[in-house]
Amino acid sequence: MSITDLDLYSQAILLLAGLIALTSFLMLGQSRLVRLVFIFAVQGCLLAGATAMAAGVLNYPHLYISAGLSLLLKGIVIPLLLHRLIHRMGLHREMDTIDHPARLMMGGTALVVFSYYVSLPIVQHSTLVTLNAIAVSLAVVLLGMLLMISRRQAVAHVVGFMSIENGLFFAAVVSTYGMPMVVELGVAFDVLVAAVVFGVFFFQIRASIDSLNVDRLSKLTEVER
Amino acid sequence: MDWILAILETLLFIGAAPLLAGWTKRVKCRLQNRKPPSLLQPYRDLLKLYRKQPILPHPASWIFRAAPYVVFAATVLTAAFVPLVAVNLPTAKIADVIVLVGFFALARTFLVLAGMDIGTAFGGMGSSREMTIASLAEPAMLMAVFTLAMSAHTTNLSQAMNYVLDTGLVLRPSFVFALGGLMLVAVAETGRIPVDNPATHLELTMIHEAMILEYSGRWLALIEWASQIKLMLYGVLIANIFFPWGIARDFSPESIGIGVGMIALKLALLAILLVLSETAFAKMRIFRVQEYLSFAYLLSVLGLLSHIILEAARVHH
Amino acid sequence: MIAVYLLLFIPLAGMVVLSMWGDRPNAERFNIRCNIAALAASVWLAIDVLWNGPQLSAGKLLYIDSYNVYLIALTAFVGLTTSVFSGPYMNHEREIGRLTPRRLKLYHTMYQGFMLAMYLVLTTNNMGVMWVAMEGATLATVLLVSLYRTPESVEAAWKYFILCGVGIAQALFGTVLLYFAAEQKLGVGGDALLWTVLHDNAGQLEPAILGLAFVFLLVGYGTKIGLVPLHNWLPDAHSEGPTPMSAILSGLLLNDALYAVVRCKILVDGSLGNHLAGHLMMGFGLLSFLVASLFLHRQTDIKRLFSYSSIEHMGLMTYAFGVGSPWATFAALFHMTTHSLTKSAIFVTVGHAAQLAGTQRMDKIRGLILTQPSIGWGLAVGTVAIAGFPPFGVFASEFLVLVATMHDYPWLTPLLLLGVGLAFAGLFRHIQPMVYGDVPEGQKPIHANLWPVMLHLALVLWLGLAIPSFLGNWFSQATQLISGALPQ
Amino acid sequence: MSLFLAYLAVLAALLSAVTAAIDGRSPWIDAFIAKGLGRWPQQLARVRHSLAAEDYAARHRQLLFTLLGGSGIAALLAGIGALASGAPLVDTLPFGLPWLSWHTRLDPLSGFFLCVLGLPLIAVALYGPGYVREFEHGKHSLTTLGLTTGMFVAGMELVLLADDALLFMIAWELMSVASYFLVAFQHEHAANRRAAFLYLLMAEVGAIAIILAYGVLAGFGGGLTFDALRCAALSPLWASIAFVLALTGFGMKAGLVPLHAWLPEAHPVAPSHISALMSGVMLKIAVYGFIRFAFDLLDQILWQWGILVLVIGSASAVLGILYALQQQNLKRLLAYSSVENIGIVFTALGLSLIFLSNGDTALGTLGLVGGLLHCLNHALFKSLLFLGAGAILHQTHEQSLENMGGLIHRMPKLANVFLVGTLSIAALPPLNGFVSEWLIFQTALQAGSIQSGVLRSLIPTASAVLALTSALAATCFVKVYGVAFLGLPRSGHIAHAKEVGHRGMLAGPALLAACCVLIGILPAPLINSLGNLTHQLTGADLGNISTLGWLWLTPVAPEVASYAPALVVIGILAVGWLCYHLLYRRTGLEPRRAEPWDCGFGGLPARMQYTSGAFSMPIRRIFQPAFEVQETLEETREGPAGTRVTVLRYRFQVLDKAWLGLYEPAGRGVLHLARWVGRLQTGNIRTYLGYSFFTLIFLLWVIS
Repeated sequence: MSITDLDLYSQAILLLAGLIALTSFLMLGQSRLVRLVFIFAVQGCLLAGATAMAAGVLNYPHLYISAGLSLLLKGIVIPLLLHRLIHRMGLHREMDTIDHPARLMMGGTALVVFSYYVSLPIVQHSTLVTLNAIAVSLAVVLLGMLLMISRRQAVAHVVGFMSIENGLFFAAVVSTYGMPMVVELGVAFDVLVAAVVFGVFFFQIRASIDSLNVDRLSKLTEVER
Repeated sequence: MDWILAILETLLFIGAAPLLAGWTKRVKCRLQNRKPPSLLQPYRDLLKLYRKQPILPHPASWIFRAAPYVVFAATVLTAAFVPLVAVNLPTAKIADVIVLVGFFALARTFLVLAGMDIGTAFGGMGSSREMTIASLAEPAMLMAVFTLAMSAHTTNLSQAMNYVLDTGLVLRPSFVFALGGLMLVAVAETGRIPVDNPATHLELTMIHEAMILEYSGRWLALIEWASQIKLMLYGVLIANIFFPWGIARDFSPESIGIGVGMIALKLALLAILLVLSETAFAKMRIFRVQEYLSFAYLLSVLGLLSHIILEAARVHH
Repeated sequence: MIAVYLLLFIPLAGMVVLSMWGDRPNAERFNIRCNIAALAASVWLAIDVLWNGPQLSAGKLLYIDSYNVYLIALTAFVGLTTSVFSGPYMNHEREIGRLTPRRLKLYHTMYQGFMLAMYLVLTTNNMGVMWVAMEGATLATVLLVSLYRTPESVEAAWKYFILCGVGIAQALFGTVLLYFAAEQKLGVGGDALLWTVLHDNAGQLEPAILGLAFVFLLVGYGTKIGLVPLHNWLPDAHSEGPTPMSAILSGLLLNDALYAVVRCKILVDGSLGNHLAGHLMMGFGLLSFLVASLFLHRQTDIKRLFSYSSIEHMGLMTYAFGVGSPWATFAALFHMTTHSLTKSAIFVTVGHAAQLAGTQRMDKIRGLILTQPSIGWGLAVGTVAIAGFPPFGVFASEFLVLVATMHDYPWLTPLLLLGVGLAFAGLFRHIQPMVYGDVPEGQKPIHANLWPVMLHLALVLWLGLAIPSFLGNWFSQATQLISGALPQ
Repeated sequence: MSLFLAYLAVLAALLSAVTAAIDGRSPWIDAFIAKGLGRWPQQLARVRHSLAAEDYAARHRQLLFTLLGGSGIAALLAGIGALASGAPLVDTLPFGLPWLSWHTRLDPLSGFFLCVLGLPLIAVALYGPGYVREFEHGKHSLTTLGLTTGMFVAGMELVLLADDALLFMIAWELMSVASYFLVAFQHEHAANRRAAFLYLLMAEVGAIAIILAYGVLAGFGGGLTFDALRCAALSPLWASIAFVLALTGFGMKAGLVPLHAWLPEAHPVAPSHISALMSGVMLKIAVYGFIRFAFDLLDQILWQWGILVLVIGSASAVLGILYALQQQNLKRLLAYSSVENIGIVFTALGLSLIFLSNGDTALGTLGLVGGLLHCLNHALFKSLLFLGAGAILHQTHEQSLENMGGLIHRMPKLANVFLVGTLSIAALPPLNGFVSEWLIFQTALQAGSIQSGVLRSLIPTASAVLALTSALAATCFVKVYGVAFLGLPRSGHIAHAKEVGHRGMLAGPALLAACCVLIGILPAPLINSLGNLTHQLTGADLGNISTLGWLWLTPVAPEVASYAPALVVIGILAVGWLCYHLLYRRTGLEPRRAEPWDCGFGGLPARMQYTSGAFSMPIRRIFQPAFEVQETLEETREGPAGTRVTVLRYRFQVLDKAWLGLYEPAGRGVLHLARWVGRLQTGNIRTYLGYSFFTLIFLLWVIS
C-alpha cells in the first residue's frame, strides 16, 4: 500500500526515517568538525523523537525511558562533550578535507539501495509498512562506517561510531519497539563509558602524536618499506 | 669321494696357475721376438721369494702382515668353487657366483688396506686407483654373470654349465654381449694392458704394483701366486661358462682326462688371445679406464636386456 | 545457583575495592585472592551442574549448561594463574619505572572488571546482555592496552577500541534482528531475547532474518575472535599492552567471543536447517588459519608472533565448529581448553623472557636456556606444545580436526596441514635462536614465578595423554548440545 | 608375557628419563630434601653428604644407562618371544580420548623391530656411561641429555607397539621431538641449531604426510584403530594416494633421496651414542612404519607402487654412497651411508611389492626377508661404526678424516672392532652385510618369472645399480679404515691418542661386532625365525631356505642358488692357517723392519700420504654430474716474476644437489608469500575499517 493510505503515525515514522538518513548524508558530506557534531546532535534528537512517538502512539511506556536516554546522551551530553573537546583542542577551525566528495555521495546512495535490497527478505514477511525503515537504519549504519573510512579526524571517527549506534537504536525502535529494558540500560551505559573513554583517548593520542589525524597512527605496520 | 676329488681339483687349479702365467709370458715373448724363459720360470720365482727374508716397513701394522694370507686364502677358496675339469662337485654348492665376486672383493679390500697401511704416497695411489677400477669393474662382472644366471635360472656355476650343456649350442645374443663384457672385466681385474701393466717399473703408472710395492719374500710370493690364480680363474670362468663342452659330468677317469685336456686347450687359446690384445693395444691413461669399463658395463647390461627382450619367449617358470 | 551469583559478585566487589586501594603494595595479593574465590565458586558451580544438569536462574537472566560451565571454570583458572604471574611482573615494571601507582590501580581495577565481563558473557542467558558484557570487556581492556602510554601502545589501543567498537556494533544489529525475528513469533516481551527461549523455538524463527542476523553477529563477534580480515587490531593490542593482559586476552576474550558465535550458530542452524552458518565459519576459519600461519614468518616482536599464533588457532577452532560434526565439535571444544592453557602459559614465559632481555625484539633475545633454564625450557616446551606436538593436548585436538575433516571434506585437509606446517616453521624459526645459543653480554637471571607455566603445561600434557572422565562428559554433553550427537 | 616385557621396556626407558630429570644436585631438589628432612638434621646431613660424594655423578650416570640397557634387554626378549609365538597380543591402555583409548599390539613384525631396537640399545647402554662423562663438566646439563634420551627410546618402542593411528602418531612425534632436543644438545654451534631446526621441520612435514595417509584410511574405514584401517575398502586411486603419502612421510624419516637433506646434517651433530641410535634404530622405525602401512594396513598392492619404491630406493642407494664417498667428516660420511643402506632396504621392499602384486608370494617373501635382514644388519654395523667414531671423537676430539691416520697403533682394540664393522658394511663375505645383499640379488635374479616385459627389464637394471652401490660402498669404507686407522697420523693430537679407557666403550661395539660375525656365519636360524612374520604379512614363508641343512642358505631352491657361509669360513681359516704354518713356522724367517720405499729421497712425512679427498678424487671425477663441487686453488709464488710456486692450497667442497634444487627455493617461496601477505597489515586504521566494511557488504550480498 502506498503512503497516502497509511495512518499518520506510520507516515511520521517514515518521514523521520528519511530525515535521519538525510542527516547521515549531511554528516558524510560535512568537512567542518563543529558542524559535524551539530548534525550528529540533530540526528540524536530525531532518534529520540521517533522513539518518543512510538512510545506514545503504540503506548510502550518503557520506550519513553529509552527516548529520554537517547535525547540525553546522543542529543545533548555527547555532542556537548565533543564540542568542548574540539574547542579545547583548537580543532574548530580544522578542515577535514574529503578526497572525492562526489564519489563518496554516490557510494552513499548506492549503500542505501543496497541496504534496501538486503532488507527486502525481512520486510516482505511482515505487514508493517514501518519496517521499510529498517532499510534506512541499516543504511545509517553503513553510512556511519563509510564516514569513518573517509575521515582522518579522530573526532569524526567518534561521530561516525555514534551515528552507527543511532542507526542501531532506530532499527530497534521501528522493528521491535525497543530492546528489553535491561539491554537498553546496558547499551546506554556502554555508550556513556565509551564516550568517556574516547575523551581520554583524544588526550592520549594528542600527547603522543600532537594531532588527531589517525593517518599518522601507523607505526604498527608490517608492510616492507 | 666327491670331496677328495674336489680338493684334488682345487690343488690342480692352484698348481696350474703359475704354469698358465708362464705360458702367457712365453707367448708374449714370441710375439715380441724375444727369447722366452722356460715354462717353469714362475715356479722358480715363487720358490726364490719363499726363501727370502721379508722386509717389513716401519709404519706397517698387523694388517700388512695378514693381508697376503687372507688374499691367498680367499683366492684359493674361489678357485675351489669354480668347476675346472668337472661339474657337480660338492664344493660348487658351497658358494655361487655372487659369493665368488664377493671373495674377489674381500681379497682386494685387504690388498688395498695393506697398500694404505704403509703410509706412502704410492700405496695410497695404488689403492685409490685399484678401488676406483674395481668399483666399476665389479658391477660389470656381476651383470655379465647375471645374464647367464637369468637364462639358466641359477647362480650356481656348475648348474649353469649343466644348463648350457643340456641346451646344447644355442646362439644367444645375450651370451655374446656377456662374453664381451666379462673379457673386458677380466683384463681390468687381472691388471693387464691396457688397464694396468704388470711389468712396469715406473711407480707413477702403477696400479696393482703400487699397492704391493712394499711386499717382499713369502708375502710377495703369496700375492703373486694369488694373482696368477685369479688370472686363471677368469680364464676358467670364460672358458667353462660359455664353452663348457668337454668338461667332465661324471667322475670316470676317462671323462676327467678329457676334461683336463679340454680345459688346458681352452686356457691356452685364451692366453694367446689375451697376449694378442696386450701387444695390440697400449696402456691407457687412468681416466680413460672409466670409458673402457663403462663400455664393459654397457655390454653386460645390453646382454641382460637382450636376454629379456630377445629371448623372452624362453622365459618359463 | 548461589554459586553463579557469587561468581558475579566476587569480581564486582573486587573491582570496587581495588578501584579505591588498587595502588597499595598488597593489591595484587588481593587480586589473587579474588580470583581464588572466583575459582572456588566456579568449581562449586561446575560440580553443581555436573550433578544436577543445566540450571536457569530466577528471572531467567542466567543460564548454566555443560557448554559454558567448563568455559567458566577455565576462565576462572586462567584468570587466577595469570594474576599470580602478574604480581612479580607488575612489580618489576614498577621498579623499572614503566608504571605509576595510579596506573597500577587502574590495572588492578580493570583486571577484575574484565573478569566480571567475562563471567557475565558466559553466564548470561540474554543475548542482549551478552552483547553488553562483550562491549564491557572491550571497555575494560582498552585502557590497559595503552597503560604504558607509549605512542605505539596508544595507537594500538585506539585501533583496538575503534575496530572492536564498530564490530561489536554490527553484532548489536544482529542481536536486534534476532530479537525482531523472535518477537514476530513469540510476541512482544522481554523473554524473546533469552537464549533458552530462542533455542526452544529456533525451529519457528524466520530463516531469512536469522541468516541476515548471523552475518552481522559473525562479523561483529568475529572481529573480537580475530578472524581474518577483521583481525588487524589483535596483534597490535597483544603486543603493546602489559603481558598479563595479553595472556588473558588470548586465553579468555577470544574464547568467549567464539563462544558467543557458537551460541548464535546453534540458533541459526536450528532455524535455517541448512549448513550456511557452518560454511561461513569454515571459510573464515580456514582463511584466518592460513593467513596467520604465513604472518608468523616475518615477525620481529615476540608477543606479536604469539598473537598471530592465537589468530591461527582461533581460526582452526572456528573452522572446526563450522564443520560441525561431533568429532570436529569435540575437537574444537578440546582445542579451546588446550589452546587457552598453553597460550596463556606461553605469554607468561614470554613476559619474563622480554623482561630478561629488556626488549620484545626477538633478534635481541638470545641464549635463554643458558641464562635462566626455567624460562628457556618453558618457552621451548610451550612452543612445542602450541605447535601441536604430542604428547601435548593441542596435538590430540588438531589430530581430531584433521580426521574429522578427512571424513567430511577430504579436499580441505591438505590446506589444513599446509597451515600446520607453515605455522610450525614460522614459530620455530624464531623461537629456536632465542632459547638456544650463547648468552649475550650482561644478561642476568630475573625473579620470575613460573609455576603457572609448569602447571598449565602439565595440565595440557595430562589432557594430551588422557582426558579425565568428568571433563570428557562435559565435552561430550557440550558436543551433543552444539552438534546434536555424541562423538564416538 | 612378551607384551608385558615390551611394556617393561617402555617403562624402563621412561624411568631412566625420570631418573635423569631428578638430578640430586639441582638446587630445587636440594631445597625439596631440605624441606622434607628439615626435622631430622642428621639424616639430612647424610643425604646431602651422599649427594655431595665424588662418585655420586658416576652412580647417577650408571643408573641411567643401566635402565636403558634393561629397556633394551626387555625389548629384545619381547621381540624374540613375539617372533617365536607368532600370535599377536593386543591390549588397550586407559589413555587417549574418551572413546578412543590407546590400543597396543605386539605381533611378529613389531617383535622383529623390537629386536632391531634392542641390540643397539644394549650396546649404547654399555657405551654411554663412559662417553657422556665428558659432558659432565660442560655447560649443558646431563639432565637434558638423559631425559630426552629416555623419551626418545620410549617413543620408538611405543611406535612399535601402537595399534591405532592416534597412539602411533603420538609416539612418532614423541620420538621426533625428543631426538630434536638431542640433536640440539650442543646448541652453542650455529650449525647444530640449523641442523636441529631442519630436522624438526622435516620431521613435522613427514608426520603431516603420515597423518594424511592415515586420514585417508580412516575416512574410508571409519575408525582410528588399525583393525578399522585394515577394513578400509579403497579404490585403487585412493589407495595409491594413501600409499604415496605414507611413502613420503616414512621416507622422509628414513632418509630417502631427495627427502634425506636433514640426515647428514642432524646425525653428525648429535652426541655419538645418540647418532648411533638415530641412524641405527630410528631409521628402521621409519621402515617399520612403511612396512606396517604398505604390507599390513593397505588391503591391496599395485605393481606401480613397487616400481616407485624400487626406483627411489635404487636412487637413494647409489646417490647416498656417492655422497658418502666425498665426505671428510667421519660421522657425516656414516650418515650418508645410512641413506645408501636405507635405499638398499627399500630396493628390496620394492622388489617384494612387485612380486606380491604379481601374485608371486614366495619371491615377495624373499624380497621382504632380504629387506628385513638388511635392516637388522644395518642397525648392527651402523651403530657399531657410530660408536667407534664416537670413541675416536671422545679420545681425540677429531671428526675429520683428513687429520686422522695410524690409529691402529694407538687404539688397537678399537681398530679391530671397527674393522669388523667396516667389512660388514662393505658387504664382504663372510659377514652379515653380504648375506642380506646376497638375498636381495637372488630376489632380483628371479625377475624372469614376471610376465610383463617392462618389469622384467627394469628389475635387472635395479640390481645393476645395486651392484654398483655395493662396489662403491666397499671403496668408501676401505677409504675410511685406510685413512683413519692405517698409515701415519696426519695431526699431532691423533699421534698422541690413547686407547679408550672405559671398558664399556669397547664392550658395546664389541657386542655389535660379535652379532655381525654371528649373523654373517649362521644366518639360516635367524631367517627361519622370520617365518611367523612373513606368514602374517604375505601368507607364506621361505619353505626351502634350509633344504640342505641349517648351515646352508638356499633361498629359492638348492639347484638355483646355495651359500654356506660357515663352510666358507672354515675353508678360509684352514687355507690361511696352512699357508701361515707352511710359510712362517717352517721357514722361521723373521721379517726385518726397514724404511718404506721413498724413491731414494729419504724421509717420508705423513703429508705425502694420500688424503681422504685424494683417495675419492677419481670417483668424484667419474661421477661429476652427480655432485655440485666447489674447488679453490690458492698458490703463493715467489722468485722473479713469480715463477716459483712455494705453497699450494687446494680446497674442495661437495654440495648436495637436492639441497640447492629443492629446499632453498621452497624456503624462499614461503618467505615471499609471507611478505606478500604482510601487506594486509598496513597500519592505517581506515584501511582496517574498510576491510570490515567490505567483508560485511560481501557477506550480505552473498546470503541475499
